[in-house]
Amino acid sequence: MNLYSPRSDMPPIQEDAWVPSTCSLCYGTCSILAHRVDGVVVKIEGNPDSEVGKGRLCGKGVSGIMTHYDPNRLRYPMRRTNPKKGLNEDPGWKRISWDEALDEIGEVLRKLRADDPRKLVVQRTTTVTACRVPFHAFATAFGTPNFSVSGGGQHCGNGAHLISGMMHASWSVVPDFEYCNYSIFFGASKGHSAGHASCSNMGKAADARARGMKMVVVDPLCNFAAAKATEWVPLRVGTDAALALGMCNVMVNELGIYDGPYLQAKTNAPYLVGPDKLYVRHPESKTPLVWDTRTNGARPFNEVPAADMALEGEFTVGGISCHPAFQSLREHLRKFTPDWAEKISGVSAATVRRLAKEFATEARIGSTIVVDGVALPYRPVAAIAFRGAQGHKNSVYNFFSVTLLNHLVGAADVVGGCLGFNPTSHGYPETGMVRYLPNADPDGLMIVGSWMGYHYPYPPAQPRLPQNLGLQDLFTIGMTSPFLDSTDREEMWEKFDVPYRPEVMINCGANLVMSIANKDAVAASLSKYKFIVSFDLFLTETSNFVDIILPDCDYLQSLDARSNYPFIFSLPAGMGEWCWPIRQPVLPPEGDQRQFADVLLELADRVGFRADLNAAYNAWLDLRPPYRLVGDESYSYERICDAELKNNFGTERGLEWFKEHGLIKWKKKPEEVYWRPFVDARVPVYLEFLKPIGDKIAAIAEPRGLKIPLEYYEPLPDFLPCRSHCCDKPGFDFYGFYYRDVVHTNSFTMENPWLDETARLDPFSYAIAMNRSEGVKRGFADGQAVWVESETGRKVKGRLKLTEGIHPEGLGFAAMCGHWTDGQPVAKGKGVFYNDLLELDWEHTSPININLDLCVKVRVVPAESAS
Amino acid sequence: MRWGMVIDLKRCIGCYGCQLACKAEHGTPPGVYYARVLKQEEGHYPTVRQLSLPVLCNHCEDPPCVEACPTGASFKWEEDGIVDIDHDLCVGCRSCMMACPYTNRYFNDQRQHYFAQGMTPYEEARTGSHQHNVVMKCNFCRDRVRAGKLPACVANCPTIARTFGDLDDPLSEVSALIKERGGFTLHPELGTGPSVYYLPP
Amino acid sequence: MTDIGMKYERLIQDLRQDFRPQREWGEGRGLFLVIGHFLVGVAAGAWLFGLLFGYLPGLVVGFLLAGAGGIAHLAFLGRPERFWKMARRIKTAWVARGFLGLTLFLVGAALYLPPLLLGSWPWGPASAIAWLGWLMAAAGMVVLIVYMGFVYTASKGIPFWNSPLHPVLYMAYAFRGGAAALLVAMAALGIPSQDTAERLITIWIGVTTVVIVLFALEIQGALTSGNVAARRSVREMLAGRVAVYFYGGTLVLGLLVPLVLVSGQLAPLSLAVLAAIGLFSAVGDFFMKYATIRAGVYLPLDPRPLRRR
Amino acid sequence: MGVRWDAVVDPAAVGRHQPRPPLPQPVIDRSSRRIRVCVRLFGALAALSAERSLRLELPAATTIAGALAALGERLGGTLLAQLLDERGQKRRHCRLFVGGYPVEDLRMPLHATDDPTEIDIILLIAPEGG
Repeated sequence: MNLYSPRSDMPPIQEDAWVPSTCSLCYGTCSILAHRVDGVVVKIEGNPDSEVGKGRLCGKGVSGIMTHYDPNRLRYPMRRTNPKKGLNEDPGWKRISWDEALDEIGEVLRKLRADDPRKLVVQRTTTVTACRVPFHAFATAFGTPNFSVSGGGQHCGNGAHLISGMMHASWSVVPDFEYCNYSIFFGASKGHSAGHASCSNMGKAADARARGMKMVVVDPLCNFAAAKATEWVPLRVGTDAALALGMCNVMVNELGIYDGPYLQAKTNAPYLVGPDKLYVRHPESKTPLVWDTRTNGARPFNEVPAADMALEGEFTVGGISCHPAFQSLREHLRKFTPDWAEKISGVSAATVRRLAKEFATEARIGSTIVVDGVALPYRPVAAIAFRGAQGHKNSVYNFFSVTLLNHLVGAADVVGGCLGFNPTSHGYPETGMVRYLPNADPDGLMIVGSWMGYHYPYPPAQPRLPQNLGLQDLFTIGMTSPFLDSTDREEMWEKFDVPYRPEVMINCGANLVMSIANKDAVAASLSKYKFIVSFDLFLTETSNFVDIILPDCDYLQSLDARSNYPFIFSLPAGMGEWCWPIRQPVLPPEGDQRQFADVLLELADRVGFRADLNAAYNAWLDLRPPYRLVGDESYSYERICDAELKNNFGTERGLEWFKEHGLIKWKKKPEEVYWRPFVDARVPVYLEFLKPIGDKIAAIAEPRGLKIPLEYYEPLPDFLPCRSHCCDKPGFDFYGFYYRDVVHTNSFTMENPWLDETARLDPFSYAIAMNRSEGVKRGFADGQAVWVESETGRKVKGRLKLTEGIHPEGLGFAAMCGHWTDGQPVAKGKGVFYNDLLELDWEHTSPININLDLCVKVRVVPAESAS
Repeated sequence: MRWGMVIDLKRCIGCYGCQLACKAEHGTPPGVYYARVLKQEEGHYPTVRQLSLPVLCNHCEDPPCVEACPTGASFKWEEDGIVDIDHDLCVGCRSCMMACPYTNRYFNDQRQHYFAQGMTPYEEARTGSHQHNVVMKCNFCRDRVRAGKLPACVANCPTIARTFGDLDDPLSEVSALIKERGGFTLHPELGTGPSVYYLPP
Repeated sequence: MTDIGMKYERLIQDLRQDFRPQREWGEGRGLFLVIGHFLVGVAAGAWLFGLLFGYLPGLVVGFLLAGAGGIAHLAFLGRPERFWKMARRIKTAWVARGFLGLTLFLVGAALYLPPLLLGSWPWGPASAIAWLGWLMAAAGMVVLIVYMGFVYTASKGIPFWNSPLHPVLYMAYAFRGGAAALLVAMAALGIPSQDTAERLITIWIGVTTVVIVLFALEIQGALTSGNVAARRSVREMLAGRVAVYFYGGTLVLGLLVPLVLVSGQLAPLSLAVLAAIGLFSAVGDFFMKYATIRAGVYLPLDPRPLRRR
Repeated sequence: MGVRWDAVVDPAAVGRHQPRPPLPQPVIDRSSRRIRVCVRLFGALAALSAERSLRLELPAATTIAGALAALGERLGGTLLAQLLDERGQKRRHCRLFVGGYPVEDLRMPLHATDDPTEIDIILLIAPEGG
């Protein structure tokens, strides 16, 4: 019997295709197969051929259909008719043609470029990785250094990516799921929720748990990773460094367990440091010196076999007394007693000791293992951190302290240890392209081989009187900056005589009003712009400040030749295969939708800097002859993608080949995955270079009245409290923090009705998590409507979820919800807008990596029960 | 031959991949989920455990829904043990909904769509073909299975927590998992003989 | 908000609950099922007592109520045009059996009654056809009185209904309803003999007592030996969503008022008072069934007890 | 047995070995043979300098550093400061292509492959996030 009788009015199927492409519901960009039947995408599945997602998708990935077919998508360019800009100002959108739009934008840009190209701010979302190169290239060619990444980017990376890059030559770190036996997650959900290579990692992490990998999760909230942990260790928000440093101390000073040979060969532990906390250098070559135990003398590190380098001892070189950096570290660690750690983090001293002992012994220092016929160091332990641990004012030391655990036992990019995402690639065998390796600077310290952009984690650029609006050329450790929108931005620019002000913004998809901090601060900065043009899929809260809205194509309608490149970003770490998938259009644009990449090319033509844009593409895509873009020829984006693919994979493998095959793969070698022993570069366990940078910044900033707290630039990590830790206002007894929900990406996915519905069915997604007994103590009930107030009087409203799974002092919020725009009717009014509690100024910014502090001390008061 | 599923609660992380892959596969109306993930909590701070429990039709050996159905619309396939609904026979009395101890049946009483503006092309293609005023539920993606594919929730699970196979075959992976890992079913006390087993977290 | 919108919101809220209430029976169009069950039950009872007392109007009332009940059932079905398919699974499904019972009853009554009521009719009151009709109606009546409780007992998803007492209770309802119906009928259409009314009221009091006892037992059973869901249902009934129907409808209207009337305190037992007793009693029964159905919640899906093994 | 980390290290095993250059000194060879160079500046650099495409005549065997020094003489220090850091090394976000091939080590001598030898210079943007 026919149970699923298709409706009789349905014509017979004409077309039935499975198109290989790439997801874009988050920046994980997993590979997909889109099932298109008679011009309608009826299903999206993972692409089993691909390493990225391995044929499986998260809830967001399979729900992309509903984002694509959302009738609220923008279909036509629109211009605002209401000149007044404000959070509650209706722009009075009027539909215009592309010609009108581009004429006006072109005119604005032409004038601006002639005047001062730096007045252009180029802004993009993190969600759509495909807009990275086109917008970078555009800004580069236009001639502005002012580029900003938001939609979470502001929040996730300044510490995590900096330290992961400095220590592991990659954007992020994961345990080597295939071999790791004991992992500690600090505020990270890798393999258990959203994020880089999320779907692949979910599978790998599950295998690891099934294999019996112990998983200790340090987190105020018992959700994603913690829910699967062998042990959940709740701690006070933002105190990860205290716990990690306590553990380091126990390992080094109580147990005396550390990997000497690793520290000698792969770190700056043996480098001699003087009383000034700086390296003792060779008088001529300026090379850092080590103490050679064989010749009993100080010699340049690169002239001494690692085994002969002293890690401890007091020496006198050229009249100054000095000792190996490791000795400083070891002495420095002594003050971080388990009891001290307990006082700060709330984790019992006994637990600190036990975790340290377990981690140190499980590391099996000195052991080796053979993988694919190659003998390699074997250290089956990993300590990883991510957004939770790093989203604070003390982001750098929090993250560094956690990473230090790995480096003390040599569990860094070796079998079973803490792995960067693909820091080393020997290249595609047939062409030798897509090849990169970390290398060393004159001090022997590691420089990443591949990076997202050119702000390398090490060595930091020398601070200068800032020319960039984000001040990253002064605070050179910082990457994404709050100072484009901060309440004190003008003050800062004046302090440093920044000779110009932002006037025009080109935005791609970022919803700045929601994704940075409190809406009023961001609104104030946006309303100062003379002209804002924005590529969007939907109207957002930010659209209220936009002059011209351009209807973008979504991922099912657009092209991207490098979905998962650089490999350090979203290609899964560990053994397996290299994989280069592309994204291709599965469906045509609707209405007047156009992909941003093509529009940017046309704009360059109109404004007259196509030659610069071609040169920029050549540089960003590393195109070699004969595939370089020539002169000011008007290439289509298709042509450029085709050039990149042929450039990397050979003439016969252009866009057409990739459209048919979807991706190309080749095997990873153990020397690539477990590269550490094969790359002659060291990493700093002693951050010597910070001090001079700090002094330099202070020398520039302090005469101009900006005090630089130099404790942030000390070579050795410490626990530095966040603002919230110093708040003693009575009644403010919760640490508000936010976490990334598994069904939501930044502020983007709440408009997807399937994801919204799933979030509504989830007990946490749209609620505020509070410890049950703390809630009951205060007379709160599950589901009760409350106001959450910051000490500065900012308020957000939401409903409580009383749970046993959260630290008594924590108050957990998921994702960036709480939309209020009519442009997204599904998302409107769902969940809580946590960011609105965040201050956006110097006081709440890390003075070293300009990371915004994402935790707030709050009080919770009942709200009249509004539905 | 009796199709069955084993869900490994140790592997499952509650990402909702199954719940939404299922929705995408069947185009179920708003609020209707053939496969769901329930979130539960046990213990007291700090020794607490968050559990994700994926649920779907249990395709019982002795299905109360089939017994309660007056028309035979709810029935069990002889050849593979899948409990299914013949929507042409269903009168919409909902006795099966009262009989199912696993709350996995829905009454589709009207044409529904997710967006206020009406049905999307996708919904026209998928949701549109559902009969109204009849009961709907999971059928182990029988069309996919007969085409040699795995059920959507199994094929998509990023943690590979779901295994699908023949419970009658003692050598099948599902049988082995149940035996080795102590697979259990929901509400065994009701004697329904579910074909969906769980492995302890 | 639109009706669909509200239904959707409620579904989402229900799916979030530990104890998901059943809504398909008793809410919206589901109300017709309660009405149908109620009418059919009363009908069967009325027919029974009509036969016992040889009281023709009782039979007529029974027939009419059953007809109305049938229509209510059709109004409840999602696909009424397919109603006849409900006869396909008599072997297993109580609903199918009930459908057969009702069909037998209606057809039988339709064969049996007309010759009794109308002078000239193709077949006479004593004809084989009438006799066959009597048999069918009687058989149908028995099925209708018996089956209804089993429909609920067989609903494994709603533990509160699974009590073995449920069928007995529903039979008692039928008798109480039948007695009530006859009391009303007599007031309207006249009594065959004085003692009929007295015997009826005695029966009514007896049955009512039985109902109260059975119901108390059922509640007590649910609270003691019942599972979490059953206990939750009792809470819904005594102090939750449906408490108002239970106290107001079942206890006050269905029990207190009639008892007061029976006691004769307010007024001497006249036919009118008897009719009032019957009406209130019937209303009470309706709310009793309504409350029981609405109080049904699904068994939670909770692996925790199992994992402890 | 425990692996000696430094024993395992064999940079040759992975080909490219990164030399640690001392600060590159501009070599300007005074010999007679000269090569013609066409330097093209893009993006911000173009905006900074009057001429965005200029021809230089340099002695043969001049290093890239030498060419840049010559460029500095012609266009002034401010522009050069955009390309080189205070230690005289190429800024990382400054991309430099000779004959279309990227150059990182400024000590590489200019070989007159094609005439004129084309040098493209562009400044990329440092910050990135996500």
